[in-house]
This record gives sequence, structure tokens and C-alpha cells, in this order.
Amino acid sequence: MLTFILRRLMLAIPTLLLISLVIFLLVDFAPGSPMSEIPLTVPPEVRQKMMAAMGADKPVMVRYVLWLRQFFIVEPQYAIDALFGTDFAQGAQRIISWQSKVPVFQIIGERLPQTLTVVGTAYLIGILIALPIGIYSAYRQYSWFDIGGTFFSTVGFSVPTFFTGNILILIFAVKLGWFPTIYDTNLRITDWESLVKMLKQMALPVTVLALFNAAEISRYTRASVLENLGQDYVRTARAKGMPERVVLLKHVLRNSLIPVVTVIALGLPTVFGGAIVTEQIFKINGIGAALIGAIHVSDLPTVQTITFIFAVLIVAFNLIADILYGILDPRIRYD
Amino acid sequence: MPDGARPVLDVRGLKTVFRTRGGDVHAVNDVSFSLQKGELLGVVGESGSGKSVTMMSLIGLLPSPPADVCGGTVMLGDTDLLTAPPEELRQIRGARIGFVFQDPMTSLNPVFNVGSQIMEPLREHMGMTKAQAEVRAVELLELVGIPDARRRLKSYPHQFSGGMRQRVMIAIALACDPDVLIADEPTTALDVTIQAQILELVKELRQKLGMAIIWITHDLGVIAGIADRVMVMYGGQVVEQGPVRAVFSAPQHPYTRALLRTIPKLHGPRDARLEAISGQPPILSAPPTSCPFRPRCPHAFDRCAAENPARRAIDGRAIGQGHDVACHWTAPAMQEVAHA
Amino acid sequence: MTDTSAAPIKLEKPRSQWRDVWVQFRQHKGAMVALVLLCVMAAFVLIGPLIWRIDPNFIDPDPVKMIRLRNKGPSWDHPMGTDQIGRDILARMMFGGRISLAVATVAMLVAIFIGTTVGVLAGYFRRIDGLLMRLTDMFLALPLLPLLLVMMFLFRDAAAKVLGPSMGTFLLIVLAIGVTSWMHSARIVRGEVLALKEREYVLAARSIGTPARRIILRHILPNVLSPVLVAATLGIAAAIITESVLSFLGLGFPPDFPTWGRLLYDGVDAIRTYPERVVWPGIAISLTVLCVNYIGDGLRDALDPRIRGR
Amino acid sequence: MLDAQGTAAAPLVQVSNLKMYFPIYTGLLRRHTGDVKAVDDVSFTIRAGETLGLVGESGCGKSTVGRAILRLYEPTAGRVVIDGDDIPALAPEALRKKRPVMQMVFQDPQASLNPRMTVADIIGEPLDEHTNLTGQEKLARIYELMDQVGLNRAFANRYPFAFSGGQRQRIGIARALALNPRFIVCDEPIAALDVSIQAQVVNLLEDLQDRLGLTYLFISHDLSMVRHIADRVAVMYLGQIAEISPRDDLYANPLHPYAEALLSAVPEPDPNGAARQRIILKGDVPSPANPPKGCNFCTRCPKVMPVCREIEPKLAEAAPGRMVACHLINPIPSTG
Amino acid sequence: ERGADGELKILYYQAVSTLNPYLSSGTKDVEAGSLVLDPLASFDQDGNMVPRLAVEIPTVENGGVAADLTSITWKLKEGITWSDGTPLTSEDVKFTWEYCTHPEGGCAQGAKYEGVKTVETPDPLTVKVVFEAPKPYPYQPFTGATAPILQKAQFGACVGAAASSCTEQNSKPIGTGPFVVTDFKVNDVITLEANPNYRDAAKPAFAKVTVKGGGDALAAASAVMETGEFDYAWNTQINPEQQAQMEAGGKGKFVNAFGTLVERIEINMTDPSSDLPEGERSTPKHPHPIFSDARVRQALSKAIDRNVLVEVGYGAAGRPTCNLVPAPAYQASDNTDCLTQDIEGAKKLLEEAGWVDSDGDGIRDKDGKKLSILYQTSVNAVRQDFQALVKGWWNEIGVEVELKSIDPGVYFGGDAASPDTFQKFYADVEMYANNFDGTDAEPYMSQYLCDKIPGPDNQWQGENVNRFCDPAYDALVKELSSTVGIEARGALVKKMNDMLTKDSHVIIPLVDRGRFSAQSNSIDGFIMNSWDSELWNVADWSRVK
Ligand SMILES: Nc1ncnc2c1ncn2[C@@H]1O[C@H](COP(=O)(O)OP(=O)(O)OP(=O)(O)O)[C@@H](O)[C@H]1O
Ligand SMILES: Nc1ncnc2c1ncn2[C@@H]1O[C@H](COP(=O)(O)OP(=O)(O)OP(=O)(O)O)[C@@H](O)[C@H]1O
Ligand SMILES: [Mg+2]
Ligand SMILES: [Mg+2]
Repeated sequence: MLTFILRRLMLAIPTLLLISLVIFLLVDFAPGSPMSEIPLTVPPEVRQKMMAAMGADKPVMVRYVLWLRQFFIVEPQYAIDALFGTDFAQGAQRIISWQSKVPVFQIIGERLPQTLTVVGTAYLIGILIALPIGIYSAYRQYSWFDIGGTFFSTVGFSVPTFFTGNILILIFAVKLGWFPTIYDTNLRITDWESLVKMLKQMALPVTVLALFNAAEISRYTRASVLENLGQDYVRTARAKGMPERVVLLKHVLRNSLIPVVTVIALGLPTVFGGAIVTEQIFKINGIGAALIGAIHVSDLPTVQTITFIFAVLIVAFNLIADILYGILDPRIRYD
Repeated sequence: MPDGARPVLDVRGLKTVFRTRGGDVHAVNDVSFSLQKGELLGVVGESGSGKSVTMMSLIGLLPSPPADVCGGTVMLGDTDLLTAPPEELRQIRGARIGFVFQDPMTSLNPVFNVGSQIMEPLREHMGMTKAQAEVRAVELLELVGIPDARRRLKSYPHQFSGGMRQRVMIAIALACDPDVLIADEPTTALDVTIQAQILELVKELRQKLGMAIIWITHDLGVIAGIADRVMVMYGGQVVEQGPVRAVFSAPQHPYTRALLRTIPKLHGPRDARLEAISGQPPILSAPPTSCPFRPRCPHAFDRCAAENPARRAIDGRAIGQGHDVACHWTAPAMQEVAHA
Repeated sequence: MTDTSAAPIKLEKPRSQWRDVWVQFRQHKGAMVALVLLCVMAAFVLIGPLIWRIDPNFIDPDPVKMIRLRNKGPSWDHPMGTDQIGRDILARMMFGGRISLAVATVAMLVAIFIGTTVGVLAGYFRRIDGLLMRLTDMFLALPLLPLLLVMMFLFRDAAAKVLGPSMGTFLLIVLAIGVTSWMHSARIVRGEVLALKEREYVLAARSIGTPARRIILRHILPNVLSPVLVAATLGIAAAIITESVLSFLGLGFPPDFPTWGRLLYDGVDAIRTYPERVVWPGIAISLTVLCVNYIGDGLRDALDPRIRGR
Repeated sequence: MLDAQGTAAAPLVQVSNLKMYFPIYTGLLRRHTGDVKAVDDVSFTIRAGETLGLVGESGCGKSTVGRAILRLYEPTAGRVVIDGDDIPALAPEALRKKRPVMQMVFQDPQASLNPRMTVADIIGEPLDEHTNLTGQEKLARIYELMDQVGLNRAFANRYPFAFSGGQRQRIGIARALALNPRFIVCDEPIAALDVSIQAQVVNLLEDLQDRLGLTYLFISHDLSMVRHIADRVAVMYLGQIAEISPRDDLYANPLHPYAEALLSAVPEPDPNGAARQRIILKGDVPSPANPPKGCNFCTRCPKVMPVCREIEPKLAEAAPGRMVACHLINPIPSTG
Repeated sequence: ERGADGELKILYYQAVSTLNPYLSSGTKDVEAGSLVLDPLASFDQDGNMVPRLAVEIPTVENGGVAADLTSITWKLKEGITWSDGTPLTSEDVKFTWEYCTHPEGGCAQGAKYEGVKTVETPDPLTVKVVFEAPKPYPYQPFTGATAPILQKAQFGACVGAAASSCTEQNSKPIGTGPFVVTDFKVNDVITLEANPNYRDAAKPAFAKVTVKGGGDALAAASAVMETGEFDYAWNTQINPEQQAQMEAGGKGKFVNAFGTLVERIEINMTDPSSDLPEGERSTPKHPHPIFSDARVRQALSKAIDRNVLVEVGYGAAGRPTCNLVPAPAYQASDNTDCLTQDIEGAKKLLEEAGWVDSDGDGIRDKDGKKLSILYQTSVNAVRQDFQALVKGWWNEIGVEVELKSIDPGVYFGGDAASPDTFQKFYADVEMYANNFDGTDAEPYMSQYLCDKIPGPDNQWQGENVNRFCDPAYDALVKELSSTVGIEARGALVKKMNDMLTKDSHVIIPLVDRGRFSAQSNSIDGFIMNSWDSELWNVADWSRVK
């Protein structure tokens, strides 16, 4: 198992390097420039100078190597410094956003909490909704519950979040005034009241995302449970006289969850990556919103760094999914 | 009950129909048999003849829908299993009737260790504590001949070979000292040498524990080796039933005879050519009005088309007690098929 | 063998096979309802404009009339109402449906084609498996937006020159969506192929001397059909939405080309004032996806001879 | 046909020192650290028109032998000469050309037929690959083959699921026959079939052999069936051949203890024969990745001797026409 | 009383990315910066200059501006301290100039300090700005929210290349303004509190300010007007129906003020044909085959109904205009000719120009060439509506129109490698809006000089996007640069404005777009300003009791 993990990690290094290069070239090559937000009143010479000050006029390979150095050497040093109060970094230049002139990792640090709370909660709730629905509709295949569930999840897939999100805002925030429309990222939970506030502002985005996630996961769960219900060991369990509850929730579920858990694990990077559309609709200003904003203004260091971290997460969770598979399923051995 | 004691299990007129989209499948038609304490009943018949469906109908293991057990009685002691409430039936399964399935590779849950799977019925039916169940599980594993039982409790099914898994299955079935053990082709998936081990084990256990056993198989050789009585099924019906020796030495039904002839022998003169049963198995889309074996039967005559034969006794004893057959044709003297 | 005995069987062959599929398909109630609905939808977008002859971009040149015609609710003249500059929404829905359905179908086909190809190659040929799967990882990790921007930027003019502006854009959009959405089907297909490859009938084909190419075409591909169908149905939905996002970003069709996705986007903008405007495209998209989903289910069953035989 | 009879005595298939190892890679660098020795140094010959039975427990390498002979696996070592050509040494195109000579019938008739192809397509596939027949001619040949294996021509457009196991196996046989092969590997062709149908298939195989002069390698674990069909029988254990003997000799008097145990374990449908002495082997077959030292049957052998755990017995002629690999039968020269 | 009114919640839907206006001149950043930083003088709602840190506005009359126009001397108010308690001195002012003019600093406001030779500090409260040449308009440096004073003590180490890595300084600048930053989350939210050392002891009324970002104009408007979550939302540009609906909510009101932002169609005077070799497309080498005739340009302008455009797109936030410079009054031309649509007149003009529909397909042609044009703009709902409407009118006069919309990041990004920037202008006509900083139009008008035409030589960075080139115009620009006196300068600007619009129609102005923001009814003291930061008088805001 350990060698399996190490091996995969080793393979991941060249993959990630390649991915980082491709992303860099891609983002650099994309039309658009960091100057697009600068008002037209600013004359061209000044714009030129601003570009030069950011180093944006250097050849792309030079910038890539610089970024690599900053990402893999300088930023970890800063991280260590911050943790242990050391001074390895010695003021070396960090990865700085072209748009805001703030270190990209600081932006990520500011953005992560809200993304994790909202998207993470939504993911969790989505799973919690999806599992019972998936299990029950498989158990009662072709029942009304199942037909309804299938319909619900298909619609869940096909209706975009910008649609559901706006409708929810219109009804529950504007018309009914139950929830705020704008997410307060400064809110700290200190007492009962702020907790209620927090829950209120999370309610709508979490609902939208949870519905979307639930739709997807419930499909997988249903398929998986269906497949396992037909297995011989289910018959064995019944022949042993186990109650249906035990048969379904112990024997079938444990087996069915193996593929579902990997699907869930593979979806987890999106929790960190944020839900771009939903974050925008509910003004959550999480990672997703940061990324899309940075793309719009061609803030290359930010786009590159966030995307690359995302790529790392995808590769990592691919590995984690494989490992989980091995842990959950005793039949699978890695060596 | 003219003969012997009261049977542990008594099945009368069992009927099972699968209601499918493509129409009904009459998988089991009017099957009756009984099982005495300590007796081993072998059930043979070609694939699809309804052996498994019959046994699973008894204890409500068939998924419903599509299965519909629509007739008959199944008396286990004083309880009619077909009318018993589901909860009571569940209490009987695993406790009074043990089941061993064909494929040891898939019949054990791959993600739980063997110990917990053995302990499950113990705790469910016998109300044992975890510790008690564990002690008993070790006993059971030792009983079925798995060495180093205590350590093996923690093993997962995939860490066992096929033969060992089948032993585990048997251990599970035996866990609560059932009155009846039903084994549905328990050795078909195994190698001959392993099969021999299992057969030996069953013989031994039967002597030790004295339970009644129903043993389903394709393999007439296995039946010959271990069974007291044999029941031959064809097209969802019992076509012949009787003591093993009687049936093997004087088969009455043309199907039984054909079956015995298709099998090449390991010893004795080699046949130049095997005898095959030509034709197709019956389609069970309607309750038979004629003999289901008629299209393949060398002895078929008019009556076979007009009337589905009822079981009739050969040796004068009651149906299900002695040797009986469901055939209009009367077999000639027995030396014709007897083994030389 | 004489002709007389061969002929009737030969005659029977093509007909019976497809009729079987059709017969089985007809038994799937959901699929049949979906098929009828989808046909209605297709008729709506294809034949509709022949009957409802209002130009989707027609704005009354007379400003006074135009102002009066803006933001109208449903009426006999405009069954679905008009938009903020007085264009007929019914006509726009019809015209937009043509583009959306065409883009979605073709883009989905492109994605499925790439995904299946990569998946089959990776699953069948061990040697390139690692490479292709890392490639898939890479595409999963790539940021979609810059990728699309770059594609459009690089090829828009060239495509427009060769194929004309609308065909060029169409092709590019379809390719862009296809190229960025094949990864999931590739993974699924690969897994399936890994299992299929070990089936005895593939071994049998090898023992006959069938080359890999034909083994893939004849024995592997038809049997990965069902996961591919599932991916395809999901792909249609995704493609419609992606197209709308592209249009929204100015990467799609020219701004005067209505598409369902764009109408939906515009409708969401006007959701407070004219909520009905978001409903039409919303229903159209969801209904299409639902229909495709059910048809996919039915087709999967119908194409499988085992299920068909029951 | 005449040809086949003319060379009846000469070996059609000559397998020498065939090894088929499946490599095991472990560790960080995927280093080759061991092998599953599925087939370890197997040699035998089959004369034209003869049937060689190959028996043994599951996992002992029977299928692997069959597949390696036909080069469906790339053998690790050894020569397989079929009809004059060394199969493992052939270039891909030459191998393809050679394929019609040697064919295979598979164990699971369900799994070996593509569920989405019609019977005509399945039987026609080899014709597509190796002949340039027109559609008419091809169809004619397909019908001819269907007649040969006893399938009704009207079934040509049906799909495999619509057939019984025996019929499916006939389709598989028809496919194997399509190119007029001389040698067919039958890999447990009856194992998945119902007893009442097994006989049909075996009879068919025998008929075809008589008519077409075919040569069979008949792999099976059903010893009574092998007794019925084979001329000579090879008993395999854990990747190696324990004994090769003419059929009657083997069944009357198995020399190798494993062959003896195997034969005794077969249940006989004769309730009177129950008195027969059974040899019940203890334990399970060891893993081919880690075979025991010395004789690989030594872990289960009822007659094991100390020497068996040390030295691997070689296959040697023990009686005319009988080859056995056992220290009991071939006492090793004391010099070692 | 300072801090008595609790928290003020402000919404800038385009989130604030830095508080240092010298590093980003994005309006949102500049305006947020104005909560903290002060210039020497700013502009009031009428465009008049009002002193802020300075005692008074220097003029030639009061001696503050040298008679030869080569220098201007500002006097700082006494006793002003930075929020950290240290006194503001002329050294800080001088430092600000040094900071922004450092060649490696990438200062976004470099244009404000153009022509400044040196800044002298004769005493701690006196600043003398010396110009290289006489400056008829010497008020550019240190005025308006775009050029506030930075604290030398804080930014001393952030000059030049170090400017962008001074994260702490850029996000929490120490200022003289009414508020002090306590927390800054990039592109998200800024928290500020009242400056304890603010020069007016009674102000600001609010103890705390939150400036939140994210969402879009509609959501921003809704947050003030419908849900009341915020007190003020910037730039709530939404369509008129929605304006009406939201105002009905009664929680707040929209406020607008008109400045110099004009939505216009620019006409390409050069040939953008893709058949031309790269590097010659849209360059003066090839005049535009259709638009070289002024009558065609005029016809296009005549066919447009600007009133409809305003009604559809802007409502109260816009008004139709025929001028490039719509304000302030002293330099705005009074041309209103174009305000009534004249389809017939447009047709006649085209006919005169020889464009007739000879093949009856509804599209005019001349010499076998169709009157067909490509019309591009950025992606934006209102602009797309405008495109559709204008296309309709132009179709009506027999002009075929192909539309194209481009992602704003690309369109306005100025990336020389992209074919889709507005400077490259690979289209026949294009639409966007532009304005100028402050009240003086001189730099704005000089954009249309011949030598400012974008082209391969200057990496397509010129500002003369329509490639208008007229020596007479160039001469006027030169004259303006040496003309003193508001009236005279105004007259010149009017003349130039007319040359570009009324006379030549190379620019077709459409809508004079005001600033349009939403204000909660509970806020008092807000005065909308289109010449400076909208938050220019935030110190005077208070909560309605
Ligand atoms: N779920 C089902 N739906 C419809 N028909 C069924 C179903 N299960 C079983 N059958 C039918 O019932 C009949 C009896 O099946 P059963 O499994 O009892 O046969 P069997 O004798 O056990 O055969 P085998 O030896 O292959 O196990 C068969 O014809 C089968 O097709
Ligand atoms: N592709 C493979 N990779 C690794 N090991 C293999 C492979 N194929 C077969 N083996 C191993 O080789 C050994 C022999 O397998 P083989 O299939 O030849 O056995 P068999 O005698 O045909 O058994 P059965 O009766 O079950 O068909 C087994 O231990 C098996 O696990
Ligand atoms: Mg069965
Ligand atoms: Mg095998």
C-alpha cells in the first residue's frame, strides 16, 4: 500500500509539472490583458509602465520559471516562517496578484473559509440527501418513489444553478425577506445570534448546491445499490434470517458505498475549487469567484496558482479515491 | 403417516409462478415431498427444472415481485411456512433451516470478515453476546475443518480458497443447529478433490448432528455417494422420487433413465457413443396440460399429450415415502439400465 | 447453397433486427413519451419557423411602435410575448432551438467520440494507458475558460474564412465544447474496456486472427454502448448550458443569434420584472434533457439483445 | 481428409519445454520481483487425428497451456511446433496466416460469444478475416457450418442469448471449424453445460473428428468425460505435468499419486460402488507464484517422502507410452 | 458627533482590489481609496474645485499659480494629522510625486504628474509644483480622488520596484481621510472605522464602514432598494423597467449625475478587411472603402433614434447626446441636430453617395460592392440591445449589418496579440463608452491626433481608435495646449467636438451616461458627484434619525 502511494506520488510529479506548464502557457496565450480594468483615461505609456512594473512584459518562459521557483521554494518558506516564526524566506518575492498586488496565497487564505463552509456544507448535505434517496429508490425499484427520484435527479442535472439560484433569491430573499442576498464573509460565529445569521446566509447557496450534488450522487447510489441487491451474498444474508434493515443497511450498503465513496472523493476537489456560478450568484467571494475574477482581468499569477492548486487536488484526490477503494474493499490489494 | 415418524419438513402441492413482463413463468408446479429427521434427500434435474426455485419458495427467499408462491403448504413442524407472517419466517430462516448456496465465491459478503458473518445469525437468533458468539464461531469453523480457526475469524472471504469458503458457508448454515439444511449445488463450483473433501465433511456432520439435509445437484455421482433418497425434477415437477438405490438401479421415468445414460463412466467398458437427450427443455409459460417431457421422450404416446401424469407409487408405499414416478409409461424390467 | 433458400432469410435480416429494436423500444413507456415530446420539439424548431413567419430579430423600425411592443406578455400576436426590444419570443425560441439542439447534439457527439476513442485506446492498449490517463487528468485540471478563449482566439478567423462566419463559429463552438467535456466518458469507457478485454469472446476473436482494430470496432465498441449512452444524455444537457455560457462570454455566436441558453441567461436577468421570460427556455432545455435521458434509457434496453429477448 | 489419415502417426503438435510466466511487479519502481508460474516446463506431443486430454484442478494451468500453444498469450519460453511452424517464433502477419490451422473452443459458451452479434456474424467472422468470399458464398459456407454442427439454418439471425447452452457451444464450434482447422484446443467445452447437454457436444466433437480428421487438445476437469473422448491423457498439477498416459492405462492404473487421488475423488453415479476407497487430499493447492520446493505435489501428497521436498522429479518414461514425474516411480540415481 | 451613527454599509459590486489608487486606477479602487486618502483638492458635484488638504485653490489671481504658468504653489491646512497621529507635511506631498513618477513603480496615475519638473517644499506647509513648460491647466497633480497624498513614513520603502510587494501598505494605507482601514479582504470586503485623528472632530458620523464587493449591478441595486441590506450601492446600472420596479420598493432611491461619459459608435476610417496582410489591416495605408464618404457616416448617424436607446437601455441613467464632450457646460457644444431620427434623410444621403439597391435584395450596393458592415462591441446586455436596435434601423436604410460581441477583458485589454481589442478595430464600426478624468478635456481631445493612431508601430496602443486624421484638428490641439482661461479653452473644445461629430461624423455619440447609484432612504447628506469619487463627502453622511 505504501509503495503504491509512493509510486503514484512519484508519477504525479512530472504530470503536475506538465500540467502547470500547459496552464501557464494557456493562460498567458489567452487574449486579454491585465490592463483591461484600467480606465480608458489612462494613456498608453502609463499602461506600458504598469505592465513593466508587474514583470508582465518578460518572456513567458522566464516568468514560468520564476513562478515555479516562487511556488515550490519561496511560498513554502513563507509558510514555514509563518508557522514557526523562522526567517527562511528573507523577503524573497512571493507570487503576487497582478490585479490587487497582494500575495496570491493570502487571497487564497482569505477565500478558503467561506468556500469550504458553503460548498463543503452543501456537499455534505447533498450526500446526506442523496444516500437515502438513492438507497430507497433502488430498494423499491420502479415504485413511485423511484420514478419521482429519477425525475428529480434528471431535472437536477439539467437545470443550471444560475437558474435555481436566482429563483430562490427572488422568492426567499427578495419577496419573503427570509434570507440575505449578500454573503457576509466577515461574520464570525461568536454567539447564538451570529450563528443564526450564519445559517441564514448559508441557507440559499447551500440549498442550490446541495440539490445539484444530491441529484448526481443519488444516481450513482441507486445504480450501485441496485447492482448489489442482486448479489448472492444478499440472498445469503436473508437466508441467515437477518432482518431487511440489516440486509439493506449493513450488507448492501457497505458494498454499494465503495464506488459511491470514490465518486464522492473525486468530487471533493470542487469543494475547494468553489462553485463558480453559485458563488457569484450569492456573492460569496470564495475561491471560485476569485478564479473567475482573475480570469476576467487576466491576472495570470492568480489564475495560474489557483488552477494549479486545483490540479494538485484533482490528482491527489484521484489517488485518495484509489486508496479509499482499497481500504473499503478488502479484496483490493496494492503492492 | 403410515410410514415412519412425522417428517421434519412436509411440502404439499407447492406452486410458484414468476409474473414477468413477458408473461408468467410457471417455475414450480405442484411439487410435494417430505423429509424425515436425519435424512438426506438428493434433488437432481437439469438446469432450469425448478430445483432452486422450489427450495427458495419454501422459506420465502424469492424476490416478490416477480415471484408468486401461489399454492401448497410447507409444514415445518407445526408451522406452515407459506402462511407464516414474514417476521416469523425470518426467525425460522437461519435458525431452523440453514441454507448453503452454490457459488462460494459470491455468497459471502466480501467486505465483512468471516467471523462477523458467522456470528450474525448467532446473535440474531440465539441472542448470544459477542463473546459467546465468537466462541461458538470458532467451534463451528473447527467443526467444518478449518485449521487455526480463531485467527481465521478475522480473515476476509477473499483470503480463503473456494473450498474453505464453502466450509464457511456450511458453518454459517449450521450455526443455529437447524432442523433442516438445504444445500443448493454446494460443490458444483469446486474441484473434484475439494468436492470430495466437502462431501466427506457433510457425511461426517450428518452423523454427528443428525439433521435432515436437502442436497441439490446436477451430479448424479454426488447423489449416489451421499443421499438416502433422491428426487428427480423436470420442467418444474417432480417426475421421480425414491430411495437412491431403487432409483439408480431401476429408474422408472424415461428422463431419469436418459439422464443416467448420458453420463460417461469412469470405470467399466467405455461406451462408443454417449447417449444424449435431444430436444429442448420445456418453456414454462403455462401450467402444463401434457407431460412436460413428452417432446423429448422416446416412449411418448397419445395419453402423454392429453394428460399430465400424476405421481404414482411403484413399490406400494405412500407417495413421497417410497419410490414413485409421474409417468404414463410403465418401465420394463430393470436389468436394462442397471449397471453391470 | 441455392439462392432460393438463402434469399428469404437474407431478406428478413435487416428488417427484423431493427424492428426488434423498435418493438422493444416501444415497450419502454417513458422512452416513447420522451420520443414523442422530442419529435414535437424538433418539429417546433424545424417546421415552426415555416408557419410562424416572424423574423426572430425583427424590431419594428418605427420607434413609437417598437416602444409599444416591448416587454409584452403573451397575446395572440405574440404567443410567448416580446422581449425588451420588442422581438417576438416565440420566433426566438424556435430559431434558438435550432441552434441549441444542433450544437448540443454535435458537441455531444464530438465529446463522446473523443472520450470513447481515448477510453478504448487506454483500456485496450496497456502501453499507452498511463499516458492517456494522465492526459485525461490534465484536461480535467485545465481551467476551462482560458482554454476556450485561446481556442476561439486561435481558430475563429481561420474557421470563419473557410466555412463562413456562422458555420465557422458553429464548428468551433461544437469543437470547443467537445474538446473540454470528453474526460468523464473516457474514464468510464476505459474501465469498461478493461473488463471487456478479458471476456472470452475477445479472446476468441484473437484466436481467429482478428486484428486489434477490428476487435475494437466489432467486439469492444458495441458493448460499451450503454455507459456511452448515459454519458451522451448527460452531455446534451451540459452542452446546451456550456453554449449559453460561451455566448454570454462573447465567445459563441454573434449577439443577434438567439439560442436557448442565451435566452435563459437573458431571462434570468429579467427574472424580477418578467419572470415568464425565463420559463420558456428553462422548460425547453429541461424538457429536452429529460427526453434525451429517457430515450437513452429506452435505447439502451432496446439495443441490448439480451433484454430485448425477454 | 486423406491427408490427415496419411500423416496420422506423425506428431501434428509438438510442445517442448513450454513456460508461461505471468510477471509480478512490485515496489516503487515496478520491478519484476517474481512470476506466477502458470505453466512451468511442459512438453508433450499430439499426433494428427488424436485427442489428448488435459486434466487437473482449477488453476493448475490447463487453460494457460491451451492459450499459450495458440499464442493467445506470448509464451515465456519453449517451442510449439504445429504443422511444421514454430508458433512462438512467427512474425505477426505469418501468425495471422497460420491461424486457420489452429482454433479454439472456449469454456463458457455464453461468454465466448459476443452478445451483440448474430449467429451468422459470429460464424462468419473468421471467414471475413481470412477469405475473400462474396456475401453469397459466405452465407453458403455459414449454412454449411451450421448444418455440420447441427444448428437449424433458420437460427442464423438470432442472437446468442436466444440459445441453450449446448446450442451456444455449437455456435462456438462452428466458428472454430469455419476455416477448416486441423488442430482445435477445446478449453473445457462442456464444463458450463448441463449434464444432459454435455453428451450432445461431446458427440458432436467426436463426429467432427471422425469426419474431418481433427486433432484435439481436450481440456477438462471432468475425468469421466476425458476418459470417454481422449486417446491419451495428461494430468497437470500446479503448472507441471504429473503424468501422461494412454487413456486406458491411466484409468486402470494411475501411476502418479496425484492422478490416483484425482481419479478416486470422482463421484460415481452408482450407489453400489460406494465401497470404493476414496483418497481425500488434505489442504489446498499452493499458489503458482510460490510453488513448494521439490516436487510441487509434496504438500498434499499422501505418499510424500523426504526426497520429494528437496528434489523436483523429472517427467520420465515409466512404462511404454507412459510418462510420470514422481520419485516413487522414477527412483533417482543416488548420484543425483 | 463622530461615530454616533454606527455602521455604514457600502456595496461596490465590482470588488475593490487595492486601496492604493496609484497601483490601479479602477474606479472602484480609487473611490474606496478616497475613504482613507485625501488629495489637496477635489471636485464638487458641479465640477468646481474645492480645497481639501489645501487652504485654498491657487489661481493666477491669488498668486498661487505663477504668471508664466510654470508653477503652482499649494498651501496645506495647518494641524492636519495622519490617522496615526503624525503631522501631514509638504514632504509627504513631494514624496507622493516621487512615488508615482519612479520609472519602475508602474504608477497608474502617471498622466496626472506629466510635465512636472520638480516639487519643492519651501516649508512644511508649502508645496510648489514646477512644470517643465507653461501649463495652462496646472491643477492635474494632487487633485481629485485619483491623485491623493500618501504618507512618506509609510510608503518610504515602497518606491519603484518594491511598490507592488508592499501588501500591508497598499491594503491599509495611512491617510488623512475620515476612515481608517481595519481589515482588507482582497476583492471582497473592506472594514474601516472612523479616523480618530480626523481633522473635523465631529465627523464622520459613522463609527464603522464596510465596503463589500461581489455580484452584479442588479443584485447591488436590489440589496439597497429591495432588501435594504446595504445603505449605498455604487453604479447600479440596470434597465429602466427594473429601475421602476425597485423604486417602488420604497426602501431607497436611485441617484444620478451626469459627467463626461459618452456611449458612442466609432467609425473606422481605415480598411479592416481580413484580405489585407496582417499589419496593414485597419491602418491608414488603406482608407475605408465605404466610410471615406462622409455622407455614409452621416446617414448612419441619422438613422439612429437615440431617445429609444436611452429608454431601452438607461432610463434615468442616461440622456441622448450628439456630442463627444457633454459637460461641463463651458466646453459642451450645444448641438442637438441628431436627436430626432431621420430615416428618410439617411436614405437620401446614401442615394446621393451613390449607394442604391440595384439588385433588389434590400441591401444597397455600389460598383458591385454591398453596403455591408461589421459592428462590434463588448459583451454587455445593454450594448447587445443597442446593437440589435441599431442593426434594425440600419437595415431599414439598406445597410447590411453583422454583429459581434467580445469579452470586455479582451476588448478593452489592449493585448497587442489579440485581434479583438477595440484599438485594433478589426471591424467597420464599434461601440464603447469613454470619458475623461476631472473637468479639463485637453488630454481627451488630444487623443484624436494623427500620430496617436494605433498601429503595428506602437503595438496598437494609440488612442485615436477611429483613425481620424486632420491637420486642422491637430493644429487646434496645439492651440489648446497653450490657451489660458476657461472660456477660451471651452470654445476650442467645442470646436474640436464638432469637428469629430457634427462635421465629420467619425464619432456617432449616442448616450450621455450618468453615474447611477442607489442610496438607502436612511442615509442623509449624500451628494452624487460625477467629477470625483462618489464617496467624496462621505464624512458628511449620516443616518436619518
Ligand atoms: N426471477 C425470475 N423470473 C422469471 N423466471 C425465473 C426467475 N427465476 C427463475 N426463473 C425460472 O424458473 C425456472 C426454474 O429455475 P431454477 O433456478 O429453480 O432452476 P434450477 O433447477 O435450480 O437450475 P440450475 O441447475 O441451473 O440451478 C427456470 O426456468 C427459470 O427460467
Ligand atoms: N493473465 C494472467 N495474469 C496472471 N496470472 C494468470 C493470468 N492468467 C492465469 N493466471 C494464473 O495462472 C494460473 C493458471 O491459470 P489457468 O487459467 O491456466 O488455470 P486452469 O487450469 O485453466 O484453471 P480452470 O480450471 O479454473 O480454468 C492460475 O493461478 C492463474 O491465477
Ligand atoms: Mg439452481
Ligand atoms: Mg481454465
